[in-house]
Amino acid sequence: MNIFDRMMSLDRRWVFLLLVVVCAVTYIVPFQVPIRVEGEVRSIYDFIDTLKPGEIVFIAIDYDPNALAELHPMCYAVMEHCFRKNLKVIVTALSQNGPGMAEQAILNISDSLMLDREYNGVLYEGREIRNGEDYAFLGYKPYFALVILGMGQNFRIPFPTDYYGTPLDSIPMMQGVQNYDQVACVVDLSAGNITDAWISYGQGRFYFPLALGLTGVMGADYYPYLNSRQIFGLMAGLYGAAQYEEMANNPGLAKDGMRVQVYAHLVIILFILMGNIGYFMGRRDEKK
Amino acid sequence: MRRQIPLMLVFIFGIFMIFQYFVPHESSEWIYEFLLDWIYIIGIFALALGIWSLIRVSVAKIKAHKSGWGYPIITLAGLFLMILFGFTGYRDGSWGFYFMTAEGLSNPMFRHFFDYIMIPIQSTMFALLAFFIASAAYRAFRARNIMASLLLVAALVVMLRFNPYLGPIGPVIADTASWLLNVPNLAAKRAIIIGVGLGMVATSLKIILGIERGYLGKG
Amino acid sequence: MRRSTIIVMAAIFGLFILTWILRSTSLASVQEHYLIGGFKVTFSAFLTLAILSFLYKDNPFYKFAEHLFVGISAAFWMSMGFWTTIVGNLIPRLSRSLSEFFQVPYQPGSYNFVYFIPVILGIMLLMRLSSKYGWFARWPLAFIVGTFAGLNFVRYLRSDFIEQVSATFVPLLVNWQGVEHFFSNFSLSASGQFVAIVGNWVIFLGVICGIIYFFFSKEHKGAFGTASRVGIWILMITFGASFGYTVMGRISLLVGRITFLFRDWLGLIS
Amino acid sequence: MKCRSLIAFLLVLCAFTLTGAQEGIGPPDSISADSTRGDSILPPAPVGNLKAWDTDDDHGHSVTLEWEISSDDGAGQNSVLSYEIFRWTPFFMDTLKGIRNSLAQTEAYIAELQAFLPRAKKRLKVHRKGEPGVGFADSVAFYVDTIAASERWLPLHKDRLGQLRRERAQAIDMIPQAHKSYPEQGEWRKVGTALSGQTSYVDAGVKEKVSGDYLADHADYYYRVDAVTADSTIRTSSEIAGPVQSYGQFFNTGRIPVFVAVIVFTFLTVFFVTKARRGADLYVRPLAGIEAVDDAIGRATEMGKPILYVLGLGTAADIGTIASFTILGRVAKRVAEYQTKLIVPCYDPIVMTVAQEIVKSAYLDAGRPDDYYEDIVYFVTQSQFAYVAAVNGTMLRELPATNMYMGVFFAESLILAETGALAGSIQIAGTDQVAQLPFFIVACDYTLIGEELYAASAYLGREPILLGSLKAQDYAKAAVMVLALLGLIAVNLDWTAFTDLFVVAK
Repeated sequence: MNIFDRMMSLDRRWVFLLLVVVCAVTYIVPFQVPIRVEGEVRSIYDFIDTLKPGEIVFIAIDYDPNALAELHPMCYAVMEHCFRKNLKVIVTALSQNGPGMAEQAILNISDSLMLDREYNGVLYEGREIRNGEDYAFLGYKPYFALVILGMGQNFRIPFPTDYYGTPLDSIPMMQGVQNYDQVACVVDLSAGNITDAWISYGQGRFYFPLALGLTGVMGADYYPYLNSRQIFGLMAGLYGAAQYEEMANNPGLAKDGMRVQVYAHLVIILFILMGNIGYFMGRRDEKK
Repeated sequence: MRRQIPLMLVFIFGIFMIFQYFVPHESSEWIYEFLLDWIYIIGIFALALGIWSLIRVSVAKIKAHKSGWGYPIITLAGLFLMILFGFTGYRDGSWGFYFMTAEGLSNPMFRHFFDYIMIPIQSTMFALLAFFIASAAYRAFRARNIMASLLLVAALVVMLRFNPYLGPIGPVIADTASWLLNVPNLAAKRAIIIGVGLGMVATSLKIILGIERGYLGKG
Repeated sequence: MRRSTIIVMAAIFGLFILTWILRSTSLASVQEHYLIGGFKVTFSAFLTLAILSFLYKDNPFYKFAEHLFVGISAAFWMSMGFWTTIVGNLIPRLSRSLSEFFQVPYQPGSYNFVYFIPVILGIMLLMRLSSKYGWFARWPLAFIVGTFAGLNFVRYLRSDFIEQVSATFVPLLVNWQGVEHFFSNFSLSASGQFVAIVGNWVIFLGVICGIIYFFFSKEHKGAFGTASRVGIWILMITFGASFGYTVMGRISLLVGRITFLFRDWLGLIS
Repeated sequence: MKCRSLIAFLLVLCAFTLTGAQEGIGPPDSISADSTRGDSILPPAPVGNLKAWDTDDDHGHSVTLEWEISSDDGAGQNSVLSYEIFRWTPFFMDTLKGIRNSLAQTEAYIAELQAFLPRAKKRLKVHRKGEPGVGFADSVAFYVDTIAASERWLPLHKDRLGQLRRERAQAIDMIPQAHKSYPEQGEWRKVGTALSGQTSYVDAGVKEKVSGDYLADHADYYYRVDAVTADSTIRTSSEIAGPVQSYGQFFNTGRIPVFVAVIVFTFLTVFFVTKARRGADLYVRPLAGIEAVDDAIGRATEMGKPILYVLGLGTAADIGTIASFTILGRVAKRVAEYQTKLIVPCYDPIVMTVAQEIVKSAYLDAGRPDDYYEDIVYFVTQSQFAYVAAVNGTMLRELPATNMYMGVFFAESLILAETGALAGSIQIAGTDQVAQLPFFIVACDYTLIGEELYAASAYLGREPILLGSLKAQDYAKAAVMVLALLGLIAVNLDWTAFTDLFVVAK
């Protein structure tokens, strides 16, 4: 049995062993893989990165805990980016089971903002993120389409008070903030049909810049809106989130996941190539 | 008599269900809902047959005393324990023939067996797919002929779609992969679905008309 | 039993006890019943590893997990079926006293008598166990098969036939604004007009060639044979692409199990 | 003691409901001014041309409304945010609601009493057995009293329940009559909201009479649509549409395309089957997967190893499983003739029953009824991965010469096929599940793709009748191609009359 035959007929247990070792090691050891960033994610990052301190970004956390694995990384990456750039954030959670999860996410991000961090060569000092000054969490209201329409007139129509019961007029950062006109852009993170409402009732009527964060399977359906410029950016699935983390130089959950994926895929590809090299070389030897 | 009545039943209910589809009236909906309810109920009776079969096969293996005859004992033990947990429960201060209470399952052991035995085994069985998808790819993706090569190349392109180490061809691969997943994929799946649809329709019709009767035990 | 087997068994048993104790001690500050809690996690981990050991080869641990799982799951579905369908659906419509016994609300109605029919059909099914009257079992089977044949006949005619055919009606010249416009704005970018046009041509021709591949009563020769070959090529490309696409989800499942083993059981990562 | 106060509370509640207390009629939905708005909005223009009619092609209990949008919606002042739909509702509906509420309450009390009685009796037994001590006589006496009281109340409640049910039935019958009093003894109530830009609304009730959302057929309904601005007090009502009645239809005209397809398809099948029966010669192209079946059985016989036949996770209602039954029949017959061992583990108990019947008759047909035993076909479990675990074990322990996977499969397809390959078996698969085909194609030696699974039964039997229906399927496929081509031309020439023919109502 020469080496080529062996390459072709390797015991599959070696495949299993290498795969499980690679998955476990890449999962446990926190090293970084580079992520290739595509245009539709880059444009979201660039848009937020070039905003001036004090401008407002509207982040709509419109997913349930069951889509958390794919969409939470996006939420963390975008919101931390906003806070580090001293932008203000308005957050809504228009999915019924979402508000508690969204609040927890805001608190977690606030905690990590307490630390000094260096991103892309710039040192950002840790600071305390204050409710009402750095962000306003409006919470949940039913009939999302009506809420999106109502906010086009005034945020105070669907949300007279924020999630904690404070009237919007008493919130410092909401002073003079009437509707989408005072917002730099809207980032909608969603796993369902709320996205369609943001496009048709929100962007379609009030013409604010809109970016989407979606689950992997939904991604392909929304590329046409990118072409028609109804949305200025799109992140889909874990890979989309990993691209944002890459741009922000802030590796998180998505890049952890992608690290395992990239290497697990490489292991499988390696074995496929090995089998084929063995096959072709073996055939050439036979012809001789 | 033994074959004619079943064939007649198939014909009558089959034709009824076809007409039912075109009649939106309430009465037609009621009958439709009744029929579906019936099928669920019959299914539970069948499950009793299934459990009987499982017990009989296990007992036969134990009796035969061939190698591994001990394992069916574990099956039977698991079966009877779980049936016991499933049919008895604690509610309002006493044990009885209960299942659910307002707070959930009335027997905590039923829940524990589900959470700590069924769930880990089930998810690990599912996770075996990660290994098998790798070994199947290694074993079967050989460029033996045109068809196998197409299969291999398409799979490789899609698997490389987010690989960061490809340099300038990376974006090309990513675009090709998303094109493959959106365009030829759609065409092929649609062709298969139309074929499957026609096959299903034809088979259903053959069943209703009594042409296909393999399921009654005769070809 | 061979000596080596006994040693392996003993080692695994020892490890089980060891991890149980370790897990329990780490739970002691968090839970009241930490010994039980530790056992539950350790037993789950044992079962997880038992199933994974199948990848090496069939072995007593896999056999144990397999047989246990079969027994428990069969009983699980039987209990669920009994309580949800028989108690939840049938008994409230059949008998007041049985409803009271199972403490479900009795639902009187003028059509409740029809619910005796599935009971009769179910009993006919059980007659299979008798060699003499086993043929009665065909009646309920015929009822089920007939009902679903009718249901599927119209359902698939609509969803898999009419709707799929009409979905194939695609414009072959997407956003056509004349030859001049086409060439002056020509680009190979993924979102360009040219790629969209090619895409629609591939979809249409792909569907036609795919359908030709499935012709049974015509010889696949000449132009027909070529089309059929193109059809199977497109099928193969699709199968390859779908296979490659699925890998990501399957790896995630494995990562889920690794997380369980390393975090929930061994507590090595947080 | 806690228990005692609960019982006393319960009894008081029982007495209260028996007196026939009815829920009061609440005030109509009040409209509150939005104080946070500073700037004033002018009342918008009303919607125009409001029309209402019975919803087409349905089971009744539904009315469709259509209007033209307000001139201040998307234009003009651009102040309209939503439209609110109002239906005129007689006060009688509140009476009905009251009956429904009392009924629900009574049902709850009866259930509670019924649960309480056996518990209290058990307690009483315990107390009687218990040590006589402080308060012993008290608690026994208390339980005796409450049990006696509950037993007295229970039949009264049950009578009341029956009476309420009769009242409810009568009230439901009176709904059409009550609507005749329009515009007296009733008021406008909101039934729904449509967003700005929308021009229609379906007021769909349910057909269950006991439900609060029940919308009676053959009653005269009147509707009105308000154009509502950001300040919900600033609104303009439309003209009134009505009376309109809802009722069920006996033919769904939206499904005519399916009806035509049913007729054409049935005709094609009957035509070719009759032709085949008369003995016309029909060609069918070879299918590698089918030809492999015979070889595989021969191979198993030579090797003296069994054949494993997996029917998949489908139920007897799945056509894929039914096609698999027919193939199983042919395979079992050959297996019986060659005297090879057959193993059929099943996932669904009904499928198991059918498969047993099939294999039994196949052995009978092959002239070997004595070789048949019941446990050739056996049930494993109705849990996907437990079934897979067991079949995997069987494959590695019995080492079958051939594995056949025919029917409906899900994620387990690859686990089975890879384990089978490990055991060194020849594998033939066939499924109609598009998502699983890639895995079978990759891991098995032969795969029947989609429709080929259905064709397989005709191929294996070579019966002219079944082959005739294959011919019908081919003609249907030719028709698909012609229609697809016509549709393509129609779309490219904007000939919508043709493409509209394919629109089917849900």
